[in-house]
Amino acid sequence: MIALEARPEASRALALASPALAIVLTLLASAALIAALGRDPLSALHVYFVSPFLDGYSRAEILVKATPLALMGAGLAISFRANVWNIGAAGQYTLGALAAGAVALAAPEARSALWLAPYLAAGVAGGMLWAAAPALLRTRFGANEILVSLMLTYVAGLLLDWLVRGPWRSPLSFGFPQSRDFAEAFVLPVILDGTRLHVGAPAALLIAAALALLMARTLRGFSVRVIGASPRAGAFAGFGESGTVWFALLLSGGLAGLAGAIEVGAVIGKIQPDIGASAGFTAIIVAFLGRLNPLGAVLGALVLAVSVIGGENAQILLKLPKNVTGVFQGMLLFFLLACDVLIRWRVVWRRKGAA
Amino acid sequence: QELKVGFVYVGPIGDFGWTYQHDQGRLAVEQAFGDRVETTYVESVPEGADAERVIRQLAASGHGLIFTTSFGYMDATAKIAEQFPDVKFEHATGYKTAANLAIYNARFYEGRAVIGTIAGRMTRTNRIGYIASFPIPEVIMGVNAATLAAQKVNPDVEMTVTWVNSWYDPGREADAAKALIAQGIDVIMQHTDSPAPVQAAAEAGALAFGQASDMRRFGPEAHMTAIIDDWAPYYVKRVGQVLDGTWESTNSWAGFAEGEVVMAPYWNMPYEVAVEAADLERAIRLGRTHPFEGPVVDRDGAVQVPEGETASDAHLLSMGYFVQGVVGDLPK
Amino acid sequence: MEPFLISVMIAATPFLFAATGELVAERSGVLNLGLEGMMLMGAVTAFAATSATGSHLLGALAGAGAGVAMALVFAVLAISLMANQAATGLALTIFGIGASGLVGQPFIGQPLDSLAKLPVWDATALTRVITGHDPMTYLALAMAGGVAWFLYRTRAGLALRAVGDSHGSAHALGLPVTATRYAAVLFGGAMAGLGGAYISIAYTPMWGENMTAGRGWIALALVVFATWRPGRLVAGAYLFAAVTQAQFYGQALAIPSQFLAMAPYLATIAALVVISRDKALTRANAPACLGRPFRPDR
Amino acid sequence: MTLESASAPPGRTGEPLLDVRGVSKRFGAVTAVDDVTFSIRAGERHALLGENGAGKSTVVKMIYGSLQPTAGGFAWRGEPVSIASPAAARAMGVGMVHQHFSVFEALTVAENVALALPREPMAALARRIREVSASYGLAIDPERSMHALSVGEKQRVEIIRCLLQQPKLLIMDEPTSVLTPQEAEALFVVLRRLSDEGCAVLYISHRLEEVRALCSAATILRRGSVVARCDPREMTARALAEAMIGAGVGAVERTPAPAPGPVRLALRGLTLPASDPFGMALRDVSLEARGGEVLAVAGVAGEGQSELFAALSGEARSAASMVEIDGRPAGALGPTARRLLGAAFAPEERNGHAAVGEMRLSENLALSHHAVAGLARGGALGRLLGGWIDWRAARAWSARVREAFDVRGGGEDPQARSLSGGNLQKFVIGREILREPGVLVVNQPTWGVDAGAAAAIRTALVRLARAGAAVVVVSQDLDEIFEIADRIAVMRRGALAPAAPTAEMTAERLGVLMGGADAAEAAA
Ligand SMILES: Nc1ncnc2c1ncn2[C@@H]1O[C@H](COP(=O)(O)OP(=O)(O)OP(=O)(O)O)[C@@H](O)[C@H]1O
Ligand SMILES: Nc1ncnc2c1ncn2[C@@H]1O[C@H](COP(=O)(O)OP(=O)(O)OP(=O)(O)O)[C@@H](O)[C@H]1O
Ligand SMILES: [Mg+2]
Ligand SMILES: [Mg+2]
Repeated sequence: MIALEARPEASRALALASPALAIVLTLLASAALIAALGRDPLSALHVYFVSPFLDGYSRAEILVKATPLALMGAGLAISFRANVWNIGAAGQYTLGALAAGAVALAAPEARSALWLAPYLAAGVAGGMLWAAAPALLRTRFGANEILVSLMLTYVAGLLLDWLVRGPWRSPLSFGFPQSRDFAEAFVLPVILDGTRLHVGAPAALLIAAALALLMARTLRGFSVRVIGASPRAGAFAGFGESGTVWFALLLSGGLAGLAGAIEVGAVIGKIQPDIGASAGFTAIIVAFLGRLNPLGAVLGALVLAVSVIGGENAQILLKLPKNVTGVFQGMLLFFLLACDVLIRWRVVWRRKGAA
Repeated sequence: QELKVGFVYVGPIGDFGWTYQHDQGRLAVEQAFGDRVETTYVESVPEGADAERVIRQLAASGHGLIFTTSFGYMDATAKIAEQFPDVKFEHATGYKTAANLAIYNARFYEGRAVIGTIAGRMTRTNRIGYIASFPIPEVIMGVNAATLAAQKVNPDVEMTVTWVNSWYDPGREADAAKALIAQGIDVIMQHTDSPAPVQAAAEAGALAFGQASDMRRFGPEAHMTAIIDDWAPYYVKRVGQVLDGTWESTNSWAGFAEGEVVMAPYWNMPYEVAVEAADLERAIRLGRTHPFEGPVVDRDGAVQVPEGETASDAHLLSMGYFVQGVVGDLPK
Repeated sequence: MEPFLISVMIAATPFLFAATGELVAERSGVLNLGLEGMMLMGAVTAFAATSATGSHLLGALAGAGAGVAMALVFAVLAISLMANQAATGLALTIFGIGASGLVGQPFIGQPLDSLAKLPVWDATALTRVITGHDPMTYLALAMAGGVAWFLYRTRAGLALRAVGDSHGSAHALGLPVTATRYAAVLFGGAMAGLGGAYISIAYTPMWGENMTAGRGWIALALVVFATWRPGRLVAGAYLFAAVTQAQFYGQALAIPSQFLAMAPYLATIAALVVISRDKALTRANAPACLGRPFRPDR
Repeated sequence: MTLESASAPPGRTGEPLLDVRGVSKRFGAVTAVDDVTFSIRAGERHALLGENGAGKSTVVKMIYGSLQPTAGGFAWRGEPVSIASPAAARAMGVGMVHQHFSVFEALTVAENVALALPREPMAALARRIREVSASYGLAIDPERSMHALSVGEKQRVEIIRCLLQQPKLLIMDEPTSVLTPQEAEALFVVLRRLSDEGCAVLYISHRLEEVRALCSAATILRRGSVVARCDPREMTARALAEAMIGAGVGAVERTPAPAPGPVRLALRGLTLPASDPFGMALRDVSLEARGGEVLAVAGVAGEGQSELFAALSGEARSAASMVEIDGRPAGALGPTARRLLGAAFAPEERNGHAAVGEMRLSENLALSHHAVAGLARGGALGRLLGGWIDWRAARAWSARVREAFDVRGGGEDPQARSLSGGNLQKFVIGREILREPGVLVVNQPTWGVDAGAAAAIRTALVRLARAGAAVVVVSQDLDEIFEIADRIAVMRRGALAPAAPTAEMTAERLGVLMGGADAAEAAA
């Protein structure tokens, strides 16, 4: 029978290989699913994974789609590393977009690109503010941050809804729920003509790289890793757990807020009821796909972006229902989690009885 | 040469409401044109950043006609229409047009006037309940149309609006219906997608109207009629025009007259009420009357449409007030 | 007041089912964040089975079975393969939303008879509120009571609490840690399935994608709110249902509806804070091994 | 010294009860137990000895059915048996008190006992618990919550749990490491009485004097194999230790205490509420540790030592004046600031407190050295990020610790969890000593560590003190305390009795102070 045997040390090679194995297994399983739905699995996989790369616009779109996911996924990776379960990135994203939006709406005449600084700062601050609530309630009262951050996501959504249907509704929108268009100054510059690829994409990569460096090389990153592995050892080392909780939540919340600000600034250009906040949930997968490493999260975001665009293409080209993509993402995460067992455990074949 | 027709949906085709009805229209296109068309849909497309990519992808993959079926797609549709001048676009419920971008909507308020009339006749408590999704002109216009019509046949009637802040959440819709009924309301109408309010009304012994499709099967003893969104005539017409080269950018706001808004069969009401409803339906269809004939006075007492005039389309499309007799919060 | 209380009883039922199951799983030391996914699969399966067989009983059983199947996936990953429980639960939810939508396609727009109600005992206001509901409403209450009895009055319940308190000790004593956790998680799946089934065959008898609309998350919050005690769980479920229902009775007030709709979430946070402040209460009841994987050496 | 040959076990009485026949156990690549054979007779008190990681716990876990042997097997009263689970072992008549207690903090005493027994009404069980506890002198109230009990009481619960099963063989894995001498004596009375009643006892301990007093036979393991069998009564503790280690055991080098130096660590009326609802509050604790001396804080586990350690290390804060390091108020400072004042700390629990199992030794070095060894440099990022860590320097430091303290195992820079307990302990203590701190506070420096490693650690502690540091050793091990302490203070119920010179202390007096009035009565 198959049994698991502990490795004396976690395998570094498999830590890298396990996501790849998970992707391969997901491919096989989704091919089976697609065959079960009566479609040709090979062409489906082609549509899912190759078609998004076939033209420049689509390639740019992968990066556009991946940008907020990578920003949020990198932040969440660090938060989860610290054993701080921020499930509410969607709410923090929304607040970031709202805070940045407040700046943009307050300056309808803004011309100068300098305006981007307060705009983005407000986004970060908005996300941090929303993440500060679970941080405060956990450090002060021990309230579970999973539930608090999640509940606040609903609250953020309703707040957005109220603003965009009430105080912020544009007088020009015929009563429809959307704010005025942001002034030109708040629209992030496009870096590739003919596409929507904006400066947010390279910025996200830089931020993720900086965060990876932070985790590996700075005392702050080290303290996050220690506290995540053992809060008591962290206390012994002199790293306050509360400080880490605050750091993790403010960092992940701030990045989510930044993602929200960038997204409404770069690709939406106004506040409307749907600003893409659900990416905050997808970013959780992204963080795990990236093995809770900020740079890994960038890769994870790319994989997810490809799967989303591939999923749209599959609807267009193959008429596969959208839910197939959800099933696909769920399976990807299942396989990823299952493969992680290989990092610390070795699969061995044992004869019965000698167990 | 077969024509590829694309549809962009805001919800899942399984919402049994808005998106479901658009998809019924799409199926009608397939039915009508067979091999001459191929239809594609992309469902649950968020109105944020994704819409533009999906619409563009449809345009780039050889679709000659693309219907984008939610207000939030307006800017994206306009932008892609500019980039693909040879592709024809149709945007539902918006207001931006171009040579290759038409807009279309349905005059659901005509149906609301009919059910308002029925509700005014049928209520014994003189209190009607309205389960509303979001405060947008479309919904506000519906509330007002129903209230004005009800008051015409029953001046004492009061309309209570409950917001559920969702187009689709069966549990909340049912809860809202029950709460309304508990407050002494005996006729329920809804501007949300699920049949849950009809079910709830049936269970509580109240009366109700369906939304978007005939929902009689969800509460045969409560369901009086429904305002059916029937996009099929419009879609079939427009696809036909593309096929024979006569398509032009238009602004279509069709109602009873074009068969885009249809009343489901009348049940659970006296014959005279059904006749009155059918008469109103016919009168509206023939243009003999209009649900928003003046005087229309809002809750603050301001005259919004003077005596002897009829509300303009522009007025309707930006309606942001409740008429007198409506109870419930309305964001300013 | 009466109709309000009646609707509270009904609205609390799906929470009761799902949260009671989750309570048992968490008491054994396993945190399953996949309630929403399990509820949706339960809902769609129950709807399909009821409309195929005409029997609500079979439908509810099928819903429970679907919940068990989902929980089994979770258990294999989180218990046998020691995967991170929070992540596995989230994956289960994502998967459940997609899979239920896929499976439910043919059932959209189909009506279903509601689960029949029992007769009302029209003696007092109280009897009118608490009688006259469908059998599942009472089943949910009975399950909560049964779980209380099981946990505190039976040996197996004692063993389950022991496993959640210290899996190492339990293993050393020869208690079957893995089997206990599997059983608890599968029970949690069955209950979540029933909670979903209640929504699709009794509460609003129909199927629509994502129709549980976040109720699984609330159920999770209720377990913490109840500090893992079944009695408090029942109270919490009714309290939460009351806050949710109250917003529909409070709309005559001139408060934006969005703020009314926020109330249940803010109330949940407030309740969590109040509960968490009392460390002794949490510490005495929270399963010490919650979320920690266990693998026995053999 | 007389090591008997394997075939001729000395002086045994009673029927053969359990034969361990060529049992081996592998964990992956590690062979923890290699072809071990020995047998136990009814009524015999049999010791299983060996240094850390020799395989003792692994052997008894296999006898108790919680581990399965890779090869070999057992015979019970001459019949071959396979022991599939602890339940099977219990059914056969084997009871076990674990090295790490197998208790459930959230349950009551009666519930804890019930879980090991066949189904039985709680009321009847509570009655039986009272009977057994009365007849063996193991006072315990079945209704009490486990978390409210002291460590000694928890062990009583484990023993009662075994006794209620009327075992034929009782296994005790390091039972006395947590007991006062009086409690240990009381335990020996129980064990002697049990063996008189015909129950065999398999006894594991690192305290060899204890073994000599109690056991009539011993099996000695080294690296998983049996290396000797003997009658411990006929041997000196030193000879036993040498048999275990296979070489001469260095005694603790102890130079006489110099003239008292300046006060380097002082506690002044330290009062702290319990941070954990189940913890112990500190009440008006005062203490002065001077340069050059080793000051021991004795006490039974759970009397506030962990809280005291936390208050000293800065993991728990108090009013600034309550803790002084080299004359400077430090009560309000965190661990890092206290380290910068020259203090160092080594907690009791190596896994998850003193070290992080998943991290490499160099990273574990940085745990307590990030601020004091020049590992973290300021740089532009400033305080927010705490500076850059110089991992190369950390690896070099860690290599020096490993060399100086003979930390064996693993490769270049292994993960902490791949080290054996004793080796990790040497690393954890060595890490602090090598820094040459002015003040060192260690909690249970040699808990569960074998004689060889313990001697090395104790010697290093004394040496550090003699070099001018104030060394505070929190310990439950009286042998250790008498071996290295210059002065002893006793902790009980969160309060600290004034320190007295070691010369003025006897084990009995210490035991009375540790156990309070009840222990005094028991001893009387
Ligand atoms: N579960 C396990 N996985 C891998 N190795 C193990 C495991 N348990 C024990 N070992 C190894 O087996 C050896 C024997 O361990 P065991 O716990 O039996 O020693 P011991 O003699 O009881 O030591 P101590 O005196 O420290 O209690 C150790 O070297 C240890 O590394
Ligand atoms: N589950 C396990 N997986 C891998 N290695 C293990 C495991 N359990 C024990 N070990 C190894 O066995 C060594 C000793 O195990 P054991 O639990 O007996 O520690 P110990 O020496 O008794 O220390 P402690 O007193 O802290 O328990 C550990 O340091 C570790 O290397
Ligand atoms: Mg041991
Ligand atoms: Mg040990």
